Parts: sequence; structure tokens; C-alpha cells
Amino acid sequence: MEEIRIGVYVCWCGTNIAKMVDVEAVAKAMREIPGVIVAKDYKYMCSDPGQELIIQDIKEHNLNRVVVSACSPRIHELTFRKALENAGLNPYMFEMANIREHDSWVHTDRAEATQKAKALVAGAINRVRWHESLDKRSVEINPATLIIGGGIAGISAALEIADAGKQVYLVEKQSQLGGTVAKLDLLFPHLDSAQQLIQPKINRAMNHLSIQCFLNAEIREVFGYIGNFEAKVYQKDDLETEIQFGNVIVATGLKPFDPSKIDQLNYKRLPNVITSLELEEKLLSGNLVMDNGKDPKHIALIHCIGSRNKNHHEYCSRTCCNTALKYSNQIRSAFPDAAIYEIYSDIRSFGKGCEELYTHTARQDVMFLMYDQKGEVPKITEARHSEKVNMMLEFREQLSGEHVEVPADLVVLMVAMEAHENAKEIAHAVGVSMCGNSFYIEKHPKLDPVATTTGGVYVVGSCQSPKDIPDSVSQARAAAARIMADINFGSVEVEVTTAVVNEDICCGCQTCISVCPYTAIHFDAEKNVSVVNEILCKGCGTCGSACPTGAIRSRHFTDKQILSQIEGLMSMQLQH
Amino acid sequence: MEFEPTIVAFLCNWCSYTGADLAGTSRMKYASNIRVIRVMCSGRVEPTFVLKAFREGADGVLICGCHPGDCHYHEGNYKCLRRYHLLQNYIEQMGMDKRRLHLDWISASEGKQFAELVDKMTQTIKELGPCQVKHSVETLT
Amino acid sequence: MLSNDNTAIFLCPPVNGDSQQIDLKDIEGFAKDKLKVSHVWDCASIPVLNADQVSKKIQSFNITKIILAGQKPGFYKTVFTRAMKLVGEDPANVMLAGFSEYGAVHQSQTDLAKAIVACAYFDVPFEQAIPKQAHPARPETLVIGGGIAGIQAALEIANGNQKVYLLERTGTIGGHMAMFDKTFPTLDCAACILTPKMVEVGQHPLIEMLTYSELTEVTGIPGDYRVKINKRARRVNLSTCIGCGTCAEKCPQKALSEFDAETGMRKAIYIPFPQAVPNKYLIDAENCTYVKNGKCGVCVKVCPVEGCIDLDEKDQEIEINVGNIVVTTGFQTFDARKIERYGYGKFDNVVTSLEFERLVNAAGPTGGNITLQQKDKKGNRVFLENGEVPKSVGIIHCIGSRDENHHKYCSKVCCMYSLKLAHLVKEKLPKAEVYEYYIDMRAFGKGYEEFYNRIADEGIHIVRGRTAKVSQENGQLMLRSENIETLELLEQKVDMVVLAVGLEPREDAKILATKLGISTDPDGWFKEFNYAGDPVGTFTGGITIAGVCQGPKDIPDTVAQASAAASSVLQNIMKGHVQMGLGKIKGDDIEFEAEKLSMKKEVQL
Amino acid sequence: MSYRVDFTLKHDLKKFGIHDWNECFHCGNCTAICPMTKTGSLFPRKDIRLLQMGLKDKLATNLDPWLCYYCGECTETCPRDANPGELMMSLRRYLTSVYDWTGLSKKFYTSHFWEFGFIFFFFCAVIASFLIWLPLSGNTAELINDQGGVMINNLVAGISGASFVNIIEIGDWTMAILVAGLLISNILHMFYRVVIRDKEVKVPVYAYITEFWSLIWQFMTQSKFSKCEGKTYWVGHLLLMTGYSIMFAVIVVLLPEFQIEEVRPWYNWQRLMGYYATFGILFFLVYVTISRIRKSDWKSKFSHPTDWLFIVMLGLTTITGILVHIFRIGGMVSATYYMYVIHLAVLVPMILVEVPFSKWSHLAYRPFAIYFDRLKEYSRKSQNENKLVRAA
Amino acid sequence: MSDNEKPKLKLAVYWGAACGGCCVSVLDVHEKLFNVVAAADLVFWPIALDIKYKDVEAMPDGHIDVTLFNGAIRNSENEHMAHLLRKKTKVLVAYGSCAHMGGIPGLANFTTKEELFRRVYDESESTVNPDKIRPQTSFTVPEGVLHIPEFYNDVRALDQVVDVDYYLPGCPPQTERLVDVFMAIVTGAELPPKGSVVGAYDKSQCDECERKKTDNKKIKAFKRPWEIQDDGETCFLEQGVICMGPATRGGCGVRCIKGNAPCRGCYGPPADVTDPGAKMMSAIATMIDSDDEDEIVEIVNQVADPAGTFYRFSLPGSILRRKIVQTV
Repeated sequence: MEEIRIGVYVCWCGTNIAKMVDVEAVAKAMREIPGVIVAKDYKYMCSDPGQELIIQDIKEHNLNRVVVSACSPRIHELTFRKALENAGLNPYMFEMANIREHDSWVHTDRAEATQKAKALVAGAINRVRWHESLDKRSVEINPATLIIGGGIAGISAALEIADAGKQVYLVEKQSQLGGTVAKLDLLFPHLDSAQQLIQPKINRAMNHLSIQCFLNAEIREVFGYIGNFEAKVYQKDDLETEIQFGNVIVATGLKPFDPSKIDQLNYKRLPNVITSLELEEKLLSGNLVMDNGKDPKHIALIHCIGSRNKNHHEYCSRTCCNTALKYSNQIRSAFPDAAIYEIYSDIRSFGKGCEELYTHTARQDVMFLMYDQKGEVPKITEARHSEKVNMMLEFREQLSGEHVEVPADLVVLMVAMEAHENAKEIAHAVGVSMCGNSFYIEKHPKLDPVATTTGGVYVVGSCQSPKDIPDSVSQARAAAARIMADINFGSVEVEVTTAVVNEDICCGCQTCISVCPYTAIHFDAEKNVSVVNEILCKGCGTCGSACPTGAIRSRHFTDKQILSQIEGLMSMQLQH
Repeated sequence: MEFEPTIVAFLCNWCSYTGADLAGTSRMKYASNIRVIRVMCSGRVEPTFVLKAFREGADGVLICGCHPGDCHYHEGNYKCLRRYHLLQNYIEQMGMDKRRLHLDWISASEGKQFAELVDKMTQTIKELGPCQVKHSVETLT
Repeated sequence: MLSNDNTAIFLCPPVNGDSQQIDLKDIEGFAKDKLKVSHVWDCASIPVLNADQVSKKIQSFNITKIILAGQKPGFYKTVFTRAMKLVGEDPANVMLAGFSEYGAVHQSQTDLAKAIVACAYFDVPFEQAIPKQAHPARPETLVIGGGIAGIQAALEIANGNQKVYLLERTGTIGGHMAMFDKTFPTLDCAACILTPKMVEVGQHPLIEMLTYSELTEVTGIPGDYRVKINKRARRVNLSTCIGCGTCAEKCPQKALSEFDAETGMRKAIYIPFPQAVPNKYLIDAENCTYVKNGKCGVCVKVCPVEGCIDLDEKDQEIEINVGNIVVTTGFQTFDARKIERYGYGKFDNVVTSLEFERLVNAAGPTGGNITLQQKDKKGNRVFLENGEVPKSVGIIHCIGSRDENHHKYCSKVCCMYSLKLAHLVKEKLPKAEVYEYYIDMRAFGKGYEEFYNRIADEGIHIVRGRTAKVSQENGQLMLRSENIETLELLEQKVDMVVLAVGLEPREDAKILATKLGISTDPDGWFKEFNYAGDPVGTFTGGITIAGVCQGPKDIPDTVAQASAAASSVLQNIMKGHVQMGLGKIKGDDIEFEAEKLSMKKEVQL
Repeated sequence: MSYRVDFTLKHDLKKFGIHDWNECFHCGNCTAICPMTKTGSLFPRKDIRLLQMGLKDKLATNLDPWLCYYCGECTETCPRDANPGELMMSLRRYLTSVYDWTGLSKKFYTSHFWEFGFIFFFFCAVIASFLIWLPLSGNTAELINDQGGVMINNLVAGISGASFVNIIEIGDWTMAILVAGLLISNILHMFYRVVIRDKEVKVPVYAYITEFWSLIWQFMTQSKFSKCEGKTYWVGHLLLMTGYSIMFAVIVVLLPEFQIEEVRPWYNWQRLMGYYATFGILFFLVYVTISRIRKSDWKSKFSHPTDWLFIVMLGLTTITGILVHIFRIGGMVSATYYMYVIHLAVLVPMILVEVPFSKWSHLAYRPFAIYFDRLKEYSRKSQNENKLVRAA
Repeated sequence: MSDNEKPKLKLAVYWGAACGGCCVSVLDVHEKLFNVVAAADLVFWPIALDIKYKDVEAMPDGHIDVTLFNGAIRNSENEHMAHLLRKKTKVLVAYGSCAHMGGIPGLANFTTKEELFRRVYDESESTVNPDKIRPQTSFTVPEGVLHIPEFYNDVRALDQVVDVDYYLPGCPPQTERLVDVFMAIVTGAELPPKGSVVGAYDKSQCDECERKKTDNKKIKAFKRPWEIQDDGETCFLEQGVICMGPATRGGCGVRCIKGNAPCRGCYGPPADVTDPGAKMMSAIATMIDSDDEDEIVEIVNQVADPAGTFYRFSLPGSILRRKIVQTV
């Protein structure tokens, strides 16, 4: 083993440190520690001359380890690592002791602060002894992209990437592209045409030189890791196509809730109780009539069917309120004199232009009735023969506090959005996790809403949670951005301070596998050892702590390094 | 001379270490008895480290991580929580006061909470007096 | 060839309270003369617009295709689909030519409206009929606004190996998000997740931050914009300042801290907040004694770095060339003073939600203690010295939002942040009673409804019924409201009232829009290219919008949009050219293109 | 018991006002801002709700509209411009028609033909009845009294002095009895619908007496008005109400003392009362007319045709009355007599149409509504107490 | 035996604070003893040969080639002999768990000499000792002064007293392993670096264990072995039974597990692990299947005796070494 030659640098940070810490005394004490070749104090280590000092010393004294005690490593660790690199040393042969934020700025007794600084630096010195050279690693990116799901999100992402000239494989389970949007007539809040939006996009996707569409197709398993995936596309007539790609976008979309699960609604038993998607069909075909072919005179729309109720889905499906408002306008257009009832619990018309739609709808002579979606849905029964209508709805109206009857010829159930039925299989195939309700989990709900914990796999649109079209499109393009950035860069850098398994020790107990939040560890049954995929590993070190045999080493945070740091820290304590 | 304990603290990089930094940038004052070791995640803290700290003479050990649900690595802090309770039972059985090992959640914005926590912990340890592990090991017969 | 006789164009009057700017007579003339459509009818001329009437008309003229033209013709569509069905024609042949869908709202855009009608007539998608005039794209990008949207967009583009200028008017990036304590619904702290991103921006070799700077002028063409930027005098050298803070310690002049939503004080030389990026000081010229009177200069004397502070520094104009611009200028909050009956500005303990964010923030002026306030001798609000906390807090939703008298739109985030604030009160003051007064609870996003249920279970009083007014009685604040679910009149006394103020466009959004040549909608938000199809594009080439400046939205949606905007930029750079925006293209050209494309289709057939 | 929602009521009610109240999204602002509302009688939101849902019965038994004095705060602060204040106004019109068992009220409110027809009919009838007797010729000098004023009671040839007064008095009384009869029957009808039919209400008998003072007090002071903002309106309304009452008293009860041949000095009680009443009515009329034209406050922003008709009729009555007085003192015989007939021709239809069937009826309905409301509240309270006692 | 043959090795076996099992394990060599004897001379083995301490003392330093020292250091005699044998031996092997890590006698570190004496000489049910007489290290009798070894307060592993060359773990060590090691020494194979563990594998028990292991190590409740319906196939940990296997070196032939009992850790930790108990605690706690603090506490409390469970054989050799007794 090479001789350990450590350089220690104590920063004054002007007076910030020097005022409270006797930096000279610290440097002096450090010189006593074996392995420390030089220990210096300097006014501003982070300044150019400060860094130059380190570089000179490395060259002059043949240092192979450096400790800087200054501010928080969160501020300047990178700065000093770069300095080491400039001097030809591996940047990881460096450790920082934080004697500003954690010492001089928070203490008031100079002797104590100095003592503490000594301890912190001694700890860093002890730690740096065990540091190893770590190399930056990156993987090359295959510029092709696989998109699973050909709805508005999938198509938008596909066009975005393909228009930039990169290959896209678009895999759709159905026989045509378009997904849910292709089944819609108009879009809230401006009642623009859904068909005029989606059809040109479908045409473009189908004919795009850079997009290869697979219809009636599915993906069963994806192999590889970010930048280098491969999979087989299975199509109906036993057609198998092997594809290679660097990134995956999952856009499997949604499926409507089945209201026959709720007895009260008598869906399927009463012919004029239909779901929102069934109404879309009627609207598209102009066939907006009852089962007997007559025009409905009383139309009721019931919100939150399957949503916001713990017996079904606790979540809000986000789009139904605005969709219902859209329906009211459409029905009003078709039947200027019909009675329209919106039976809701909160009107969630939150998007741009949506509150305005709500106001407008209210002016369309629509009766808004509120029910408690947490309790029972309105009960739909066949009306007595003496009635002029088909059906009767009964429920407690919240705004008046009265129990009311609502006559109806046609009832539209605003059904919840559910994750697609094969969401689970796809999750398994591409390696994304799901929340309890089968929607995919994003990497970070706020700051990384489209990436997943699996590098190179993105989830967009309603498969991540219910979403309207603009939000789905934004997400789709967000994922496209990430992918284009990576393609443009040509490679992705992967975490350096990953975990690594010592195969000579690993006994194959598999404790580590379920511990990893990134599914970066898999079991090699042949060798009977766990293997860390260092591309997926983010270096949290949890597996290292969980490993009972000590076979897993968390690079840069090894047991040795930390135990040694503890020894160092404690070597400078005052005797009591 | 009044007993001045030494407390070794393991702070996760994303929340707690940043919170401690914030205490610094906000110039909050707290007891100087603490010695911080940075780990990427509280999930990295393993019992060996804690026991080692006691063995080397620490009078208390503090572990801080992100608040439950906030872990940068999803759930490392929960792993830490589980180990913490088992470890507390162990050290108690080994004749130490449970309070010598403390786990708390400090977010990146809780500089003040961190300062208060250190003061509180220092006070607690002062009341408990010096930890005997090192002494006991050094005087084995 | 298309049969002009079988096509009818119906002109639809505006709906939704929109004012009609496009002259329908003009459109009618265009359709008749230019498109040679003989049946152009005004919907308003049909006495009762019902399916029977329309189908009679269709039948008697043998119409097989209908084009509905107007501001938002979709509102009239269903009656026509029904009519088509009644006469046995294909309902799919009802096409919409919506003017506002592609931004034709002013009279000056009548040509565009005509082009939209023409596209529908030729059955060519409007977007495809836009002539493909493209300019070579410079690889640099300007991102205006350093909030979370700007940060995200800048990182996204820079990670694609492209140079980004990040323009920010204040001394630090971070925007509103940096001010928040926790973020709904996961309650992770805003600083924990934002500051690493900020640091990443600060350290990214391809991102050049232009903080404390403002855009003054934009010239050039899409793909090659020349942008003039006024770098305001920071008076502290960014490269030599070590952020030690000695200057601020010694500075004698205090001012209200913008970062603390003016609930706390800072010095005239200051760092906006401890985690600011760049983590360097700056001098607020409006409050600096030296700048005002030419005397003082204490900071220069105490600064440990020679020549770091230059009190006489002047603003500096720089010019940069960029190919694309991403606008992420965000929002300001509604001025609660405008609604007098809530007593903001009158009563000491009526605070806005943004102020309250700072109050609950551990890094805020009270260190996270929700402290009551009073007026001092000068009339400034100060925190009670004994640190007294409220025993009860009322939170009123929809302040300035969903209100015909103020902003008609819903601000989208207030319900959720109010629930979050209620939770934070409960967390910090478990004994305090918290009352939420809402109209509709808009917990729509992922995990939001679950969060709402959780908060409701925490013992917070969630009352349906917005408070009508706040008065002061015996030192307490009295909220008068109706509980709609229980039909009770509530007169609730609380110690503190939080007004959930809505979001509104920045004061100077219109000015910026004019400089950039992008348009705003009636509420003042930047107008997207197409509501559903392209929510981040604009009518000007190479300029995209993202985040709240396009319309209120929460952080996940903002981040997604920012990335989407970055995607447009990256695509342009990868293609090497930027499409000319719609704003510069003549309606005639689109018509011509549409006609050409439709001919091609015929030939193919 | 469940209620059937009903779309038609809303459309019917539109004729009583000009607004569409469907825009209301039930934020509760109007109720909370209203200075008059209290738990148990929450308005106006509840009433908007009843209207939106078409719960006719509930609406008919509702007293809320009478408890509203239309200060307009609800409308001003309504976030949806749903105009709840005007709704209450319209509901008052509607309720008037509900209480009126003859059905005429509804006709008057919803049809110009009926309303103007009736007025025109009475107008013509009065003119016609005088046309028979009116002395179109003769020595007018004889008709001047000692004080130089016109001898008013000699208007009709052949009937003069006390006998003319008596005839008019009989007419007055007849009209008063007719109007009172209609009003009282309507109030009884109101009582029946509001108190008796409301099964939840059980009023102890003594409460009718103990609560009666509120009726009187309200009638006299209109004190509730002062709770609303805008004292001028309250003062004006009080002036109008007292002026009108005084006028009513002197015309119906004291007519022989009022309509006398002698022109008494200006400080005589009979003239002072007349002046006070005239001033009171005129002041309010001018105030209301100006605000309705300027639309200065909320209550005057939207004017139903019947609002204007009432102002015009009352104004004409007052102006013709003043003119009669001036002409009479000025000794202009023909002018006085013609004006007197015109005065009556305006007065009679106004009384007969406005008082029992239209806007003027609120004079009676409002105090009674407050009275009934107090009874209902009393009943609620005692029932609650009973419940508590039982629970205990 | 001819002269050109290699000189026979000189072998010693000594018994410190131990149960005798280790010595039995040497005897268990059975017929292979002949191989051993063929290659070695037993120069000192108190349980088998009558060789006195003074004989050993008389030996020149480094006379003995290999000493198998089993048992912990409990009293002054153990310590004396450890020092003596160290001096006389070329290769000192800590033989068995007690010498290796303290072993079962090491559990006495949960208590003190005083407590033990009180129990044994005062309180135990069979003791009649009204004068509360305690053992003395020296006692004068008419025949002279008797010296009795001093009973120490703490139990120590061998290497905490003297320098140890190799460790041969196990309670007792597997005899086959001993033979392997011995034969390796005899045949002059290259010896591993000083301080190594010999006679055991690098990998831990699980490598040998034939039970089915998956990544489904989630513990909702800790179970004692009799509380489960063991199918003999599923990993004990996956059934909620604490098994020290993963933190324990292989080499014993997974005998306990084969006998359907979980491993208790006598073979000590794999290389690089300082404290097997701590490692195992870390691993076990990680497996707890709950994120709710109250539930976690409840589950953790089901481990009634964590120190005894995780440090059954290794307490004196662990980081904390013994229970702290407040001395101040």
C-alpha cells in the first residue's frame, strides 16, 4: 500500500472562522498526526491563491490526500475537488471539515470552538486515509426512444422527439392511435374540437419518418438500463420485433371506472343511465336520445362516481367537473328547453378558463345540486308510470339541506379515471413503482414529476395520476425534453459514490434487495450473490447498512472511513 | 470543572446537514459539544457507528434525518428509525441510558430546531453524566 | 373537388361573456367571395336554434358539410351534430373554425380568423397550414425569471449541453417557492428540495445567471434574438464577495425584507436569504444611506475583501444573442387591501397567506413561531415581544379569486396551500383551533384529496362558506360567515386571520409581453399557442412560456411545463432552425397553404 | 319528506324581477354580510337556493324577503354578480302575489295589460262619476269663501258642504274597508301559509300577545331599517311612512275636519299635518326617484315596471293634492275643482291597486312578517327547550 | 521413524474458561488422530496428558509449534497460561468461540464479579455460608500458603490478553476443519496472514444453507422457533425467526439449521465486520415491515433480549465488551 501523505489546510474565511477558532493552533495540532505532511492556515482557501497553494503543495510534497477545513462542503466541496483534479489527484482523495457553519458561526467560546475544530479536522484526516480513487462514469445513450401508449400524451411525446429528428417506437395496444381523446367530441373549457386536435396528430405520427408505430402491440419485458434498453414488441399475428432504445416513456393512460359496482345507480339495469364516455359517443354521433329514440327532457349529470369516496377511489379524478360543465353546455345547445341538473359535491373548475366556463354554465339555466360524495350517491330508480319522466333520483341536497327528488330521462355518470388495466404488467416490465391506486409513482412529486426512480424511464399523462389534456401534453413534452437533453449530451453521468458488492463475501441472503429504493440490486442466482447495478444506484448507502455480512461497501462512505472518522473526532476530545 | 459531554452526530446530507448549515448561516448559537459526521442518508447510519462512537468516548450520539416522507432516497429514514429503536433497547440492556442515543428529524429549513435540539441533547447528557463505555473498556480485568 | 353548394358556414355569436371583436360580416363576405360558399348563415338569424330548425335548413339546401365559425363555436356544435344526424348526414362533417383557439380575438386579427375558416373549409389542420418559414437557430437560450419554472427550464436545457442565460430581476434565483415553508401535499420542505436545484444552477458550467437584471429590449428574429439587459448595480462584486456577512452586520440602515414578505427586516446591504444563489450580498440603492446622501460607507470599511464593495457602481447595459426565449416570470399575489371588509392593513393580525408562509417558516422572521403582531409607534407591524401565539386561526379562501369584482378566475393553488397552512398551525400549535372557510374545495391533484381528508381528520374545522367580513371585537377578530352545510350563521372569534390571496399576473406582465411580442389573455396571463395542443408555445417563434405566468398552477404542473418549454427549445436547437411565429405570418399565406395542401390531398385521392 | 325540484318556478319568477339568479355558487357571502340575518333565518342565500331548486312551498312559507330591507351589501359584494338583494325584492313581489288570494296581484305584477287596465278603469270611473255632477258653468265667485279660498265642498252642484264631505267620507271609508278587508284577508292568508301550514311551528297562544308589541313597534319606528347601512334611507322611509299614515288618518278618519270650507291659518294643526305629510311623501319620492334614475345604490339599480308605476302614481297623487291646495288658496275655482277630480282619479286607483295588490302592501306585510317571524322563532325556541327538558 | 523424515510438530492444547467441548472436538478426530499423532507430538494437553505447568515453563521459548488455546480468559490462571503459552509457542491459535470472542462464558460480562459471588456464595439455595466467606487468592493453612487463581470481574477473549496468530472459530469448532488446518500446517502449505480466521469460510452461513432465500425479508412480528410452522425449507428470517446466519461465517456445515434451529452465531463474523451483533441488529431492524413508529417499537420490543440474542458468543469481543456498571 502506498504511503499516506496528507495535506491539511485550515481556512480563516477572513474573520469568519479566525475570530472564533485559533486556526494556527488547529494547523499546528494537525501536524502532529501521523501521515500529515503539511498543515497550513490561510485567509481564504476558496480564493484562487488559496487553491493554488493546495496545488503547489500537492506537487511539491507529493501529497496524495487533502483535507480542507473551512465552510460547508455543500458550498465548496466541488471547488476543492476541482483543485485536486487540476493538480493531478483524484478528486475523491479529499475531505472537508466544516468549521464555519458548524463551528465558528454557532459557538461563542473561542477555546471550545478551537477544540471542536481540532476534533473535526482530525476526524477528516482519519477519514481521508481510507479514501479511494473513484472515477467518473457515464453511459452512452441510444438515441431511439420507446413510447408505450399512443394517446395524446404518447403522441405528443413522440412527435416532439421525432420532430427533433430522433427515432421513436410508438407502441399502442389498440388498433389505432388516439386513446381517450379520440373518443371525445369537444374539449373543455373552450369547447374546441377534440377530433380536430387529435386526428392531425395521429396522421402525423403514423406517417412520420422518425416514428415507427406498432398497433395492436404490447411490450412484455424491457431489459437493460438507462441509455441501453432492449425489448421485444409483440403484435397480434405473432409478430415479434426486437428494438433497442435509450429511454422509455410510459403513457398508458386511463380507463373509466365501472359504475355497475355501485348498486344504487342501477347502471346497466336502467337503459338511460350512461357513463360520461358513453355520452361522448352520443355527442359525437349526434344520437343524443333516450333508448326509445325520444329526446330527453330532463338530463342529470352526477359527479364523482367512483372518485373521492373511500369505498372506491379516494382520489379526485381531476377532469370530471369541467367535463360535466362542458356537457351541460353541449346539452343546452342540443336542447334549448331541457332541464339540466348537475349533481356535484365541489365544482373543481380550477384550470385556466375553467372557472369562466363554470360561470357561463351557471347562466345556461342549469340546476346545480350538491350531494355528499363521501356518503351515498344519489339513488336512481325507475319513475312511477304517472310521472312524465323515466327515472327519479333521490338524495340529500346539501346546499338547501333538503331531501330532494330529481326527475330524469337521461342520467350521465361522471365516472372516475382509473389506471389502465395492464398498468401493473407494464410497471413490472419497465421497472416503475406504483402507488396503492395503481398509478405510477414519479421520482419526485414536485421537482421531478415525469421521471421515475429507474433512470431512463418516464411516466407521463394519466397513468401517473388523472390529468387533463394540457397537463398531459406538458408532461409528455417534459419527458421529451429530458430525453432530448440526454441524447444531445450523448451520455448520462451516473453516480460515482455507489454501493458495490464484494462477491467473495456476499452469501446471497438477499436482505439488500428489497431495501434498495431504486431496485438497483438484483440477485445473481448462478453466483449466489447480490449484484449492484451501479447505473441505477444513487449512493444512499442504506444497503450497506443493511448488509449483515459487510459484503456491500458504500463507496466514499465505507465502514472503515466512518469508523476511522469517529476515532479521529474523538482523539481530540478534552479529557473528563 | 463542569462535565462537558461530547456528542457525535450523524446528519443526512440533504435535510439535516443543510439544516445545521442554516443554523450556521443564521448565526444561531448552540452548545459546542457536538461533532458532526455527514452521511448521505440517515439510512446509512448503522449500529456499528453508534457503538463505535460510544466506545471512543462519546457521551451521546445524535442521528438526524429528513422528516418521515421527505427522505431524498424515499425511505432511508424509516430504515434508520427501525434500527434506532432496536439499538436503544440494546444499549439500555448494556447498562446505558436510552437517552444517550437520540434520533430526530431536522429539515433543511429547521436551523433553529437543530440548534435547540443540540442544546437540549447536551443538557440531557450533562444530566446523565459521562458515559462509561470507554472507561469500562480501558479498565477491563 | 369540394362542392361549394353542399357546404354551409354558420357564423356563431360569442359566448361566455366574450366580446366580439371579429366582424362576422367581414367573415361572411370572405366566405362568399373568396371561398365561394353560397350558404353562409348567421346563427343569430335562426329564431330558435334547435335541431329541428337547423335540420330543416340543412335538408332544404342539401348541406353535407357544416363549418361553424366564431369565437368559440363549440358551444353551438351539438345542435348541429344532432341536426346532421336527423337528416342522415355524417355528424363528423361538422367542423369548427374557432377564432380564439388560435388567438384571433382582436379586430386586427380578422385576417387570421379568415385563415382559420379557410383551413376548416379545406379540411386542413390549421397548424399544418402555417407556412414553414424557419430561421437558423442560435444555440443559446434566454430564460426570463429565476423561479422554480426558470430553474427547471434552464437546467433542462443546460443538461442538454446548451448555453443558457438565466435572467432574474432580484438578487437571487428561487422565486416564490423559496419563500414557502412546506409544499403540499407531501409536506416536504420547499428549501430542502429547491436549494439543491438552485445550487445546481449556480454551479452549472453552461448556465450564466444574470441576477439583479432586467430585460429592456428585444430585437431580431426568431432564432436570432438580440436582447438588451440592464444589469442593475449590485454594488458588491459577485466574484470577490465571500458572503461573510460582516457588511450586513455593521450596516446601519434597515429595510423591509422582500423575502420575508415584508414581515421582517433586512439591512440595506443584504443577502436575500441564507441559501440564496448566488450567495453574495447586494446593496439596495433605495435604502442605502450612502447612495441617498453620499455619507456612510461603513460596509466598505468593514469588508475584508479589498475593492469588493463599490458604492458608486452604475447600472450596466449588456446585449446578448439568443435563439430561443423561455418566459417564466411567475406571478404576484392579490393585494388584499382591495377588499376592505377583510380588514387587511387595518387589523394587525390579518395576514396574507404569503406572509403567513414566512411566519410558519423555521427560517422566517419569527423562527417558525406563529407570533401575533401589533403596531408600533411608527405604525409598523411588529411581533409581540412576549411571543404570544394565536389560540385560534381563521383561513379564508378565494381572496381576490373567483370573484366578479376582482379576478374571475380560480387561482388553483389556494385551497391546497390553505389546507397545508392549517396543518402547519396544528403542527406547531396543537391546541390552537383552526377554521377554514371555503367555497369549493379544489383538491384535484395527485394525493391532494387524500391530503384534504387527512387535514379534515386532524381536527381542523373546515367550513363550507366563505367568510364575508372580518371585524375587530375586544382585541379579537370576528369572522362572520354562513356554514352552508349546517345552515348556521357563524360568528367566530379568532386571534389571527389568514387571507388566502389569489395569484395575479405581475404588474409589468403586459409590458414584457409587448417587448417580446407575445400576447396576454383578458386576465393578463400570457396566452399559449393552443390551450390543449400546445400549452407552452406562443404565437411568436422561438418564445415559449411556462409556469404561473401562463395561468395559475401548482409546482408539479409548473415544473412539467417548464420542462415542456425546454423541450421546444431543445427541439429547435436539434433541428437547427426556429419556426417563424404565427404573429409574423399573414392570414393570406395560411389560406394559400391550406388550399395547396387540400389540392394535394385531392391528387392523392 | 322529499321535495321535487322544479325548473319552472325560476322561469315564472323571472317576471317578478329582471335577473337570473342561477349564477349563485353558494359561497355564503351574502348571508354572512347581511346585517339582518341570523341563525334560523338565513337569507338571502337560502332563498336563492329555494328559488334555484324551485321549492315553491318552502318559498311560499318563507318570511325572509320581508326581513330584508335591501341595503344592497349582498349584491355589492357578491362574487358572482348574482344580485341577491334584487332577488329579495323580486321575492317580495312574488310573495305579495302568493298572499293575495284574489290572484289579481300576480296579474298586476306579471301583466302590464291588467295593471294599466285596472288603473285606467278606476281613473275613468272617478272622472266619469264626477262628470255627471261637475258644475261646468255658473257663478264661480260664489264659491269663494271669506278667506278668499275656494269652497271645496261645493264642487258638485246640488250637493254641497257637509253632505259632499260625507259622500266623499263614505267613499273613503268604503275604500278603506275594501282595502283593509283585502289586506286583512291577505294577511290572514299569509298567516295561514306561513304559520299554520308550517307543521314544524307550534306557537303557544300567549306568544301571540306577548310578541304583538313588536308589530306595533316595527310599524311605528321601522327600527330594523337602521340596522342596514344608510341612515338617510331610513329617515326618508320613516318620513314617508308617517306622512302617509297622517294623510291616511286625516283623509279617512278626520275628513270632516280636514276637508272644510274655511281656510285656516298656516299654523293650524290641520294644515301643519298636511304639510308634514306632503313634505314626508315628497321628500322620499324625490329621493327615490333620483336614486332610481341615477341608480346610485343597489336597491335602485334595477327597477321593475311596478316600481316606477308606484312612484308615478304616488307622485301624481301628491302633486295633484298640492295643486288642489294651491289653487284653492289662490281662489281659482275651476282649477281647484278639476284638480280635485284628477287628484281623486289618481288616488283611487293608486289605493285600490297598490295597497292591497302591489308594492304598497308591504306596509302591512313587513310588520306582520316580523311578527310572524318572531312567533316562529318563539316556537322554535320553546320546542328546543322542550327537547332539552326531555333530553335532561 | 527415520531421521530423514521431517521432525514431528510439537502440539499443545490448553483449556481456559471453557466447557471442555473444544477439547472433545479435538478428541473427535477419531481415527484421524493417528494421522495427527503421526505428524505431531502432543507436548501439553491437561485433560489428556499429565504434563505440569512447570514442565511447560521449563520449555524453551518457542518450543511448541502450535498451541490450540480454547476458552476465554476468566481468571488469573487463564491469563498466566495465555502469557506462558504465548511465550512458548510459535503459532498460537484461538480455538473455539470462547477464545475467539469470549463465547458463552463471555455472557458473564452482563454482570460483575461481585454479583456472581453474591449469588454463588451468599444467595444460592444450596449455599450455607453464614459468615459470608468469599474465596481468597491466597490463604494460609498449616501446610503453608495456598494460592488460588484470582477470579476476574470481566471475561476477555484471548486476543484481548495476548497476541493471537490465528482464530479457529466454533462452539465447538468442526473437527474436520481442525484436521484440515492441522494437515495444512503439517504439509507445510503456505500459511495465511497473521490474524486470519482459519478453519472457516469467507462466506457466511447462508451460502451453504439450503433453505430457500428470497428478497422478501419483511418482518411484521418476531417469532421464536417454536412459534412457527417450519417447513424446513424457508429461510428463518423470512419466517420472522432471528437467525444469525448471514452475519456468521460458514464452516460448521450449517448444523443448527440442518437441525431446524436458527444459527446463533458461534462461528463469528465474516472478515471486515467488527461487530457481528451490530451488523445483525442493523440487518434485522431493516427488515421490519413498518413505517409507523409505534408499530416499529412494538415489533422491536418483541426481541426480548437483544444483547443476548445478537451477542450470544461475542459479547467480550464486541465493541462495548460488557455491560456498563456505574462506577462513579
